[in-house]
Amino acid sequence: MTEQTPVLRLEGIVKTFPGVRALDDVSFSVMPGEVHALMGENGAGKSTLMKVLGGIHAPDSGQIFIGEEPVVMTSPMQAKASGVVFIHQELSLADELSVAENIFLGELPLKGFGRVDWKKLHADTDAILKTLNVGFDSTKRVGDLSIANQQMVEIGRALTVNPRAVIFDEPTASLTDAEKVVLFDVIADLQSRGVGIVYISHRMEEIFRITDRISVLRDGQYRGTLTTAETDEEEVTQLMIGRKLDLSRNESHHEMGDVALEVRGLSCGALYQDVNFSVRRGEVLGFYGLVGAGRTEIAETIFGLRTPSAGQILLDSQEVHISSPIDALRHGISLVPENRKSQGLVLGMNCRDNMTLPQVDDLTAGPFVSDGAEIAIFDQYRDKLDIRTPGWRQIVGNLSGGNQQKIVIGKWLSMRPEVLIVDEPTRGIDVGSKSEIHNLIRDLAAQGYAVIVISSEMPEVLHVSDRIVAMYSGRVMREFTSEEVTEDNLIQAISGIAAEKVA
Amino acid sequence: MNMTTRMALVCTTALLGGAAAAETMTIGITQNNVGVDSYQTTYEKAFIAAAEANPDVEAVVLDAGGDVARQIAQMEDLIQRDVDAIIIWPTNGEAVIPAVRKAHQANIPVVVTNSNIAEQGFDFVASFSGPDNITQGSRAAEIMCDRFTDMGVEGEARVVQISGQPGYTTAIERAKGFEDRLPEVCPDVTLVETQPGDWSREKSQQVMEAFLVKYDDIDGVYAGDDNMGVGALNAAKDADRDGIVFVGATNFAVGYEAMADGDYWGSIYQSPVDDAEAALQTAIDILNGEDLPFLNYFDTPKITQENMDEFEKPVF
Amino acid sequence: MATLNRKDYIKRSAIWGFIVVELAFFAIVGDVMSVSDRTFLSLDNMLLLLKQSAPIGIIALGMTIIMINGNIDLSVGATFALAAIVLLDSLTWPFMQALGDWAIPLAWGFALMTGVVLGAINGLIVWKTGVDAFIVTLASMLGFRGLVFMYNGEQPTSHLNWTLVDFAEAQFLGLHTATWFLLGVALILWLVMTKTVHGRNAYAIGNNREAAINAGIRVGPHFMLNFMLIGFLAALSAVIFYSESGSVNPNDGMLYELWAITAVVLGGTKLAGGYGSIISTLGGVIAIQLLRKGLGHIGADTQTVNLVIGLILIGVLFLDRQLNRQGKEELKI
Amino acid sequence: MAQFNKSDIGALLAKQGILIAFAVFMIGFTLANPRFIELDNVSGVIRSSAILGVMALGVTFVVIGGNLDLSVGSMMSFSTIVVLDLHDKLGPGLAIVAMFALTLALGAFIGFLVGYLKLNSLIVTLGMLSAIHGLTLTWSGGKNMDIADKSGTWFAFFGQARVMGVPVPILIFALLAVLLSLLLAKTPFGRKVYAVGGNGQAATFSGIPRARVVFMTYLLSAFCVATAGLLQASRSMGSQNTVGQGMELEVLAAVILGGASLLGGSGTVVKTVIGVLILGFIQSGLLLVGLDFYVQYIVTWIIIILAVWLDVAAKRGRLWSPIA
Repeated sequence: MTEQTPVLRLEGIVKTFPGVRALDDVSFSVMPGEVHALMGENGAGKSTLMKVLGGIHAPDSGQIFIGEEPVVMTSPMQAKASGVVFIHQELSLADELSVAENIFLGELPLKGFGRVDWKKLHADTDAILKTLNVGFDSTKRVGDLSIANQQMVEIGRALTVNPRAVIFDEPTASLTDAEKVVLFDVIADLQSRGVGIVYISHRMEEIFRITDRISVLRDGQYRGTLTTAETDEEEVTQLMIGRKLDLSRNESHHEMGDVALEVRGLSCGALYQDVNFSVRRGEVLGFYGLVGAGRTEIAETIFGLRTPSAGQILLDSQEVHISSPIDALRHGISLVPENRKSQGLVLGMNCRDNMTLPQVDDLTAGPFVSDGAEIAIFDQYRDKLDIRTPGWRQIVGNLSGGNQQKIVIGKWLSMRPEVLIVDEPTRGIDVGSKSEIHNLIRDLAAQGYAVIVISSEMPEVLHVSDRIVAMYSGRVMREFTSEEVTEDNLIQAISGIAAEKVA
Repeated sequence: MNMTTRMALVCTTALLGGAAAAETMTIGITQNNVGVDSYQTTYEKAFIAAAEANPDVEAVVLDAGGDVARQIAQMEDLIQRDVDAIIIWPTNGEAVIPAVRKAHQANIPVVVTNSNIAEQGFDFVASFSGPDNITQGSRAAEIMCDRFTDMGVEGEARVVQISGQPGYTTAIERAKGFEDRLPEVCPDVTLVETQPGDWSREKSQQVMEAFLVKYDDIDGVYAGDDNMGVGALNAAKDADRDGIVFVGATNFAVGYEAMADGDYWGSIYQSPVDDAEAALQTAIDILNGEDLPFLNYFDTPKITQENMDEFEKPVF
Repeated sequence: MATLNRKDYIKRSAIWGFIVVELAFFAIVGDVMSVSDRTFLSLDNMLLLLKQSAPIGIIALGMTIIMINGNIDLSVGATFALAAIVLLDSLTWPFMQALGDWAIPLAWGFALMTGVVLGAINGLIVWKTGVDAFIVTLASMLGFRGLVFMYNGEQPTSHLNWTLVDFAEAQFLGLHTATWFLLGVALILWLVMTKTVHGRNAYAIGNNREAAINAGIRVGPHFMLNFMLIGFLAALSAVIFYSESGSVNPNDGMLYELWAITAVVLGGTKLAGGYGSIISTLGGVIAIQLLRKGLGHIGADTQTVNLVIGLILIGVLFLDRQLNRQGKEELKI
Repeated sequence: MAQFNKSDIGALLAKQGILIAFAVFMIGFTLANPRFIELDNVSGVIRSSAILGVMALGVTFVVIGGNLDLSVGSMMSFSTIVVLDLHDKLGPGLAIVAMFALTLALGAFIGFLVGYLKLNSLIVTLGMLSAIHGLTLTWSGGKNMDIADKSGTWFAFFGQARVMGVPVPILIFALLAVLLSLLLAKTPFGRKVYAVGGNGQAATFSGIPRARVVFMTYLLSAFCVATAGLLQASRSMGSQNTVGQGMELEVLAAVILGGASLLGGSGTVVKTVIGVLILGFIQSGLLLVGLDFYVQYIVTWIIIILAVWLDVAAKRGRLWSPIA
């Protein structure tokens, strides 16, 4: 393998943004027929590196080679033309158009008078769909496809050229296990044709299943490349976070009070069914499961954003009807939402105003919002959460992701809720802040709050929870106490294996 | 179906229709823009009332909403519905000529009302019924000149004009009548500026405000109708500028009241009821085969503070 | 093209259903209330309906493409007026008069060129400045109207040419000249939107502009081309209409943009872009003209027409939303 | 000493561009005709801008909340006609109350459709533009409305009187501007309007009743329209049915010129007032230097494009659009 020329090689890439060195001398190469994992925590520089590769950002220095040719990337199109194709995590499809039109978007085959050559288009598309082994045809409207099938269309796009390197960015985020198998077959097929694959993912299990080598970025710097067969999760993780992975259980214990929130037989159409759980004051209840397992939807229901089709929600043993977030707030329920940019923040507003938004009605002096009261709250949570911002006037959109997330958390903590639901509390947050937030969650519980933490990161769930609810496909599979939980039984529960055992 | 056979068909049906007209005649009207001002609304009501009062007449009343395209479509509709006569209040004196010709070719007599069409179309029109707007403009010039003479400022007076909606025949003709006549009767009076007030009191008030700032010395204002004249008067009152002679046209109730109050000097008395009744009568006369002058003007006399007692207060 | 699901079929045929309801209503009510002996549903009347739909219709067809792109054009009314002025004024130029009737096609050319240039100005600004098309065309609606007044003050521009009028009034196979143009434009645009790369790209851009840009579709020039197209169509509409009427007021064409948008929305095109069809817009145009004509036929007055058209527009929007609603599980945001 | 580099100047231009443009215009017109800056003219311009301005204040809330209101012109005609008609029937006091109630009802209807039913505001208000015009004509029967006894009523106060030498319309405009500016900038409601327009979903997640906030912006807009109608009616004591026709676009132009983004979430009352004054002074200035009224259209065209262009250029950090 070493004698071969890499299909794609990046050398000494440096990219700085005002005040940040996003990529610091990163080098990286992919061999033909190799699946090369690119790993790193959020904010480690993976996406910036991909943007440099796709010509969206020009590097300050460094070079990109395809085969032995040095190239300057100017646009995703040009990258594709040179044989480097991206499959994005966020789908970029046109819903109203057919599968074929989407796959050949921007390169529809022409015949005279600017007409589309439908015959060729559909023939070519069918050929691609055949290699992808999917069950829909080229005339299907993309908006009518499932998310997984849309992902397949996205992959199909990469195959309209003879790619030399294909970059997959979190491709399995929304796929079922069966669909994953199809995807891995596609990857294997590409591999066998000598295509180099860059595989960006956080999922260790997949990484160890399909990749040949693993390269790790941390804080914009290249930290080394490991051969998959010769390493293990722990080593990779250590390289990623710079220290040993803390898989410790929660060990702090404190007095627990009465049940603050109880959910009985809660269902919401096809999203989740017959969910039962309760959380006490002073307790942290973890929800663990894959994306799409129904965890977020349960939280949204409790917060009044979805109407349940059956079941009860009880606060302090009293049944309550929560039909809007306003009701939820009145009952002392707070929700830190999953997606901070679209649900958590008004990006064009300043830090303080974002943080005090839910309680702005109460922070008044006479008819006006009281500057003093607002700034007091902001200052308190800025210090508590170590939010780094030049001042409260800073527009939130200009902050880093981690600081933005802290503003959202601060917003909900400052509501001093009875029940705090946190959906993916540390997504996109640096390691230091992560443990701060974990401690904070524990602290809140110690102060007598009931906390629900929804997370896709096992260490996080293990670390903060007193009890863990494992969900799979809209159902609660099992409940663990922090004493009885093990990584194995947790993984089994959320992948549906436990269900078969139980049944 | 080619054009000739179609035409033949249309002619036959028109003849049949003509025979039926002995009992009832169907008269269609397409108005310019009902609702834009009281004159047109009062006209429409008067027209409907007059038609209802006459047992031999069935009226089809349409309104073009000020849009030429819609008016042409309405002409076509009326031709298609094979009415016995069409009365049109043109939105544009030239643009409707081909549509009028179409009616003419379909043997439907066309009466133009209120505001005439351009000369090229005269061949296709049975009669024009309405005020003589050029004469109205001239008369306004005379009213103003007489007043200046009485005041002794005819040698140096400065006048501004606020004209009607640009492009409408009535506005053009009144302005032309005024501008042509003024130097004839008062050669030393200068018309310093003309701006359109779009038949709108508010717009006119704004235009006048600008005039008042721009010119220290304004002795007279000619407005294309009283609605605009009163707007200008309001602007002058706000700015505390006295001694300006306001002359308008189409005496509205507001103008009449302002005259009674002594703020407004004169206007031209033109009743929409007369206008509507004259138009309907013209159409009926034509259908009855009577001989009419081509330009069937109804008289629109001068009205000033001096002779206003002779006139009833307008109802609009 | 994508295969349709059933909901799409319902949505696409809704406008024709509405037209049938209108026809039935006016035919029945019209017989009772109208003073005319002619029935509303006669062939001649329906042919006339098509002809009368043409001025707004041709513009609305172009507006469909602009709106599928996710843009909007508020300046079409002013473009319409300016093209009309160029058409009629150019016929009076000395060298044009020397050409006799050959001046006519030349005058048409000048007018259409005017439309294309005005459209190009809009398109270029949208492309190069990145300012939203709504604002760009709102401003140029004022600006172009200013140019209209600049051309000939506040006076109407007139030139009555009977050859021109006869052409515009002619009927071929029973259809008026304007109808032929309306149907021709509809056919061509339908082909463009369903069969050509440009048309398919228009949908892609409206659906997901980011994806289209990433896929290498040159969105800027694409926009500009479409603005030139709608400029051309606004001018074409003016050419057809003013060939027949021979005189243009500087205020002509005002509010045409609103009528065109109304027709497009009635036809089901989404304001957000990415969805819509030329044929449905044709339906929308016919539905509005039918409503106007029908209400006139049964003797309704101006205020009723305004009220009904306004409320129908809102009603259509409401129905569309109900059709697009997801189940009860929907997130309440 | 402060140092400026190119980007500072660019940022300053973008941020205060509209004020700078305003200053340039004022100086230019004054040089061309000194009368322009005289108190009479200035007060005259502000007074004739007051009606447009009052409407623009309300629309500012709607636009910041992320919606459009194209029905304000048509609604203003309605208010004017209604209050004039009722004046002689109910007396001035009751007439004003009834007119405000009816106009607010229209605003509530639009607010219900856009806020609670979540229908697209452009189309809803376009439809209402036409429907309200129909309503006005039905109310008046198409007739001009005039107050019979123009001198015997205190109704003229709002449009024609002066208090301490200042025309009442200016006072009302200024008072509303101050109040609404406080409402928008300083109160919880104002904050919610920004949040709903800036990111409606995040606002919902923050427990802000989005539908109610949008509803309230339309109610506020209707209140401003009713006030404008009152000023209009009182000023002329009589009116045509079409008095507000076309004003919706002028109002929108003023709001956009003031820098509010049509996407919502940005803009201020003060900036809108500046936008209104710019339009008013351009109109007056051009008339004073003897240019025809239509030059104003062309100038407005260019100014709006430049103002908005500068604004978006500052936000994206580059002058030309990155679209290929």
